[in-house]
Amino acid sequence: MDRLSCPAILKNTPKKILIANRGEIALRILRTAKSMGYRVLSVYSDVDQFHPHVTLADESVCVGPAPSTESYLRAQQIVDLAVKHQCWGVHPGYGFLSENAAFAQALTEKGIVFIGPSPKTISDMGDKVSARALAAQARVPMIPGTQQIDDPKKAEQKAAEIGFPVLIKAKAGGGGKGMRVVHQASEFASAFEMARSEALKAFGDGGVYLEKYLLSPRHVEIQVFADHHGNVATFFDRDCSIQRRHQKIIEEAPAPFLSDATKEKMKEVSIQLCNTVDYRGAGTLEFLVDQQQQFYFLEMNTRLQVEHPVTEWVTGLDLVELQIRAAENEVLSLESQCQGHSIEARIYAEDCKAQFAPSPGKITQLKWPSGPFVRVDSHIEKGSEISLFYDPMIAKISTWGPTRDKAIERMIQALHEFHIEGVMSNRDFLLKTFTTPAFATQAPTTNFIEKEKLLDESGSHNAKDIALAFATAALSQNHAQSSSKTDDKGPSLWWTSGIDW
Amino acid sequence: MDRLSCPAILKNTPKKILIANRGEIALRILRTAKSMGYRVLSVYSDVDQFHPHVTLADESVCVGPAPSTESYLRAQQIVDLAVKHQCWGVHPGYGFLSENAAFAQALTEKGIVFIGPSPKTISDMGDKVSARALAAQARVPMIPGTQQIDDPKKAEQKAAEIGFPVLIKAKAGGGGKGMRVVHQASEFASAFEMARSEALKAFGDGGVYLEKYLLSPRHVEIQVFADHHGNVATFFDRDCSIQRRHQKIIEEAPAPFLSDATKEKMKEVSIQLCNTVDYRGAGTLEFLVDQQQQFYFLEMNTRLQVEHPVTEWVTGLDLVELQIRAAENEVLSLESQCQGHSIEARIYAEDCKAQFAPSPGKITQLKWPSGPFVRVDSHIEKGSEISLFYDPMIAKISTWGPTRDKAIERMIQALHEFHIEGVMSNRDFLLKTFTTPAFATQAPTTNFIEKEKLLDESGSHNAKDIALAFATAALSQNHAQSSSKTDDKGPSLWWTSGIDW
Amino acid sequence: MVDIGDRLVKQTYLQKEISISIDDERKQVLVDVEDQRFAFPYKKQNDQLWLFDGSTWIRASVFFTRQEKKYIRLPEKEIEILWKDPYALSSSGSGAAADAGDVRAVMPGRVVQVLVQLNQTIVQGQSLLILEAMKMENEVKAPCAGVVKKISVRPQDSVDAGQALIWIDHE
Amino acid sequence: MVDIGDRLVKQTYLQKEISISIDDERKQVLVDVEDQRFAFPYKKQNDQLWLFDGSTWIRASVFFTRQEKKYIRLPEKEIEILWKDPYALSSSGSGAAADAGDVRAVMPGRVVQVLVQLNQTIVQGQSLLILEAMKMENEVKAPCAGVVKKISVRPQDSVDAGQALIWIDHE
Repeated sequence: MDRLSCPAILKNTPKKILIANRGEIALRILRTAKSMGYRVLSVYSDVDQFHPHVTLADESVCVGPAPSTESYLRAQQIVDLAVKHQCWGVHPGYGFLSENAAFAQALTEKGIVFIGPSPKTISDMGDKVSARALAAQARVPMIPGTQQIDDPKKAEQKAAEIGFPVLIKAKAGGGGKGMRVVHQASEFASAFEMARSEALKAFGDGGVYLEKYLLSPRHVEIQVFADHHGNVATFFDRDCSIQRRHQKIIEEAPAPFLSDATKEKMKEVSIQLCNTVDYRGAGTLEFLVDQQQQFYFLEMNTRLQVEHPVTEWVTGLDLVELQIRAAENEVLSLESQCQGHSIEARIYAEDCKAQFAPSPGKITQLKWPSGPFVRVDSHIEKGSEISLFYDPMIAKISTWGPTRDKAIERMIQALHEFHIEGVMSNRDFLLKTFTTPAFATQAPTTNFIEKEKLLDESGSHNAKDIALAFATAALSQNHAQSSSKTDDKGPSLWWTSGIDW
Repeated sequence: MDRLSCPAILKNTPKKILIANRGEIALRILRTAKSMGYRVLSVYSDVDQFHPHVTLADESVCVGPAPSTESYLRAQQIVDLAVKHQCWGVHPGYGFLSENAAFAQALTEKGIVFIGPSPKTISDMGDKVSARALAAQARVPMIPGTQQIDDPKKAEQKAAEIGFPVLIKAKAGGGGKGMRVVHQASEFASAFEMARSEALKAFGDGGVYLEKYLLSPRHVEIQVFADHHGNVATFFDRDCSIQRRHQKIIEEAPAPFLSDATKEKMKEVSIQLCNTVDYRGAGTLEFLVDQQQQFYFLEMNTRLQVEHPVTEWVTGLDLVELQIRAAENEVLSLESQCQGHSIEARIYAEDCKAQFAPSPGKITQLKWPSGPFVRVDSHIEKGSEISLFYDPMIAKISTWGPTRDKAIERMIQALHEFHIEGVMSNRDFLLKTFTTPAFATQAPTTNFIEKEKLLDESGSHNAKDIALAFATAALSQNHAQSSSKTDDKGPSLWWTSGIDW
Repeated sequence: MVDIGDRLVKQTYLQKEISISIDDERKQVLVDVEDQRFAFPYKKQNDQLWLFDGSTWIRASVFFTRQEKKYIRLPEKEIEILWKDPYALSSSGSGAAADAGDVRAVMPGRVVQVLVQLNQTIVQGQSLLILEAMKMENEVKAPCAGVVKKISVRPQDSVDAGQALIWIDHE
Repeated sequence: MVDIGDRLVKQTYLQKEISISIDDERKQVLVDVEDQRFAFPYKKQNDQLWLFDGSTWIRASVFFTRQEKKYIRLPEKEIEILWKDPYALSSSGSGAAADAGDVRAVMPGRVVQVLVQLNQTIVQGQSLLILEAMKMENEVKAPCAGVVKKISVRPQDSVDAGQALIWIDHE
């Protein structure tokens, strides 16, 4: 099959990219790599054996059982695989090894391209404390806070200086993991110990630091991109304020209700930081923005973000393609325009009424939305098992529109069409969020869910809906037992109880 | 649920739109109408009872058995329904009643909005002969041809004047239906009679006319749009050259390898024609373009085209939304920009190796492609029955890219991911077309399929692929009989034959 | 209240009394919510259940079940209901049985089939036997996990309301 | 050629001889295409068949079947093959049976079950009886539509290659 002009061909054998990830992002990377003409080698854990990132790949190798630490996190084994299979490059996706400097270093030493920034940048920015230092050096506004603090006593003193509420954050944490809010001095000591042990368990590094905790701030981030020839650009901003348990569930681009002046400043400081660290590839600077639109540096992710589709919608760019071409040492023209508005909703297999506890299980029915300016990123299909080994995110639904209102309307229609059986999902919760009047008219904030009481028992249902619900329950109870699989036969088995004799 | 500002609310009860169509276009219209806040009433034939345009509608009414003439084509009954259910408007989609002037007239008389041009324009442009007259009046370049001709003798004489090969076209035909090529004078008489009887059967109107038949021309069309206040615009061009049996299978926007000068002239004459007939709503002027980029008027479709998604991709517009807002008498600002390139492939349930004969049946497995800049318009799902009552088109897959090459690469990857079982489809044929070198480098023409020998037996398969195929056949033969439905049990039943005793 | 046929199921929803009955012949479900009565035609096709809600056919699906909680998805909303399953006299239930493991017939009927053997370990909710009562076959499910210690009926036996069927040792 | 197990199937593809055999224990399919031998591990999961093609697991699916033609979809191409079904001695086939309706055993085996009655009308391809040969049960399918006029065997009978089983009147 003759490929169009593209760098993927080396002495007419296609170069091979190893995808060191799973789920929707592995499929996302595979789609771009294959359409650019690269051969794809996917690694998988045994429970992921028939996932699309394996069955659509050119080659695949099982790297271990389900637990991440015994499969997707086995850095050395994956490096050896990349060498053994003569891979040109490795794409780490997000999470897992994507911000593991040692992994990037090991690959580089074997002459294999790590599709991402340099190992040094990864370690500098991966360590929350050194990242803050570099950001400060690049004159990026900082939240009052401390370097890594180990001595509880000194920590308590610093906390008082900063003023409560104060945040205890894991040095190696990120993505909403490894952080703990302390509202009063009395709770500080115990919270400090717990935060350290959690950090050690989750990230293998118990180091923590303190930070001022802003009340209902907004979470806005800037997408940055740089090639290996000093060209740096930002691909506009994203708002990721709406979160549950500190994890993003709704993201949009551009950030709504934010002045151009603020955005311009954010862009400036982001480019400054990139130049300071000679940044390469895709990255994201995350900021907290207060009511006065003052913004403070939160952290820098030296990888592709889960929410990158909203930026692709408004710019027409393929960020994975740019990552690969940057890694190919191409000089990239990084101009882009931001047009219209895009929103992404993360679909989680979880029970929103039970503190968003994951809801594992086998998917027995699945219908995806589609149509104009609707995009679905997902690796699951009817019959897939959702296990507790991995993050319970099963899909991202994103929409675009010429205006924010249009993007919202399309998202609501898409969520109405989305149907899943076999696991609980946050579909209804997302619908409530998008249809709350405040969502369309006010800037989202990190406490939007509490403020809008989205978790309170929704209003009472009307009699007809209740009747429909019980009719459905009765029929499916019956349908499940009626042995006959043929269509259209009436129910043969039927429960009887509470008969008035 | 509070709706955003939109015209859909009248004295705070949502206006109702009746969708007089089925399949993917009915779902397409429902998606936009619902996201704009309208209530949707869908009509359906009994075989379509559980199609998404019914189950996602607010209301639905069965209008008859499967045959179109007894259901979707029963104009009067649908008008009565629209009145009975106090519908604000009716959207006809494409095909069926979309170019039936009497239907539009009947609705207008009942005070119900026909979402489309005026009945007069529909009948003027629907009749190929009067359409040509109006186009000539608007100084649109015409192919040498005749008005309606009934007398076979005169027709034969005219054919000789125009010169063979000559086309006999049904007055009320369109969409590649009701046309017959005659290569020599000797064949003319019989062909003339057959064309008339076919036209009568298909369109209820036996009138035919003659037209010069261009050799391997290109088929380029201009999307026009006008509101009810005299604002007229074109939303760029589309190439629909690649056809089988005179029906389009691949369309793209903008038309590749076509000079700006030619496009500019086409745009000009299109606007002239719209002004001549005081056109309203969405429409398409179809042209034949010869090797010297001379273009000739072919016909005007006074409706939304099947291939409208490619125009939506490159402009960011929602053409169904614009149709509804035009019908709401809104003053529309019709500026738009054409950005990047988009390609659409029509997926047909057909056997390409048997002259594209339709392949009806029950769909037993279905996987849709997805990801960045990939869109699927389809009404079918696993378990759907593809019947012979309707057009065998089961889906449209469209992609966008910053360049034509990128759009092609994404289409190839999407087609690789598309999987369907239970019916034959043109997937493999489409893949051959898109991966033929000529597709990426030359302008498509209406004889592209013959020229590139796409129907010839594809090259021989290598031994491994043959082995995989027979392994699959053996296993599925076995898998189908092995009664046990549990996973992972080895095969228990197995054919034996031709044993060497 | 007019008796809407002999197969009436009573449930409750937020203290509201709900009664449901499926009418096989006319293929519709009758539901009374307090004083309002609804009749929804239904059809099973393509391995899915469809209900006519008065304006259009909707997909009727229980998308998740946890013990007695059933989660139902309607076109634009989801509803969680409690669905009392009369035969599973859950140990905490107020069933007449003195001991949770003592499974008795709820009404007169005929034993169609016994699905378990002596000393077989069973899980809660597992089907134990099929009772045919008033022209319908119903699976009797285990109210608790344990080991089948006594089976006091054989296929074709007719049984009376309250008559002992199976005894499960669940210590 | 080394005998690769007792359940070998011979087919042809464009005059090339193909032989296939499924190895239950090691759960792999062995396929000889002319002189090349391929071994593909297989697995059935989620109601789908998967084959390891030497580099990755691919979905193995026959997406359409028409009489003896099977259409197979591989990751990036589709292949059409002819699959001779030995038991359906199609009337036009060169089978030994003088008359199409005369269904005989192809090899020695044991009648497990007779699936049709006398005077029952049957369609082509319908399963008539189950023969057990060499530890495998195979359904014998009707070579043509018609009415079952003679059944010359009963369950548990052992039969010889060529022995008459059923006679279908297909005038």
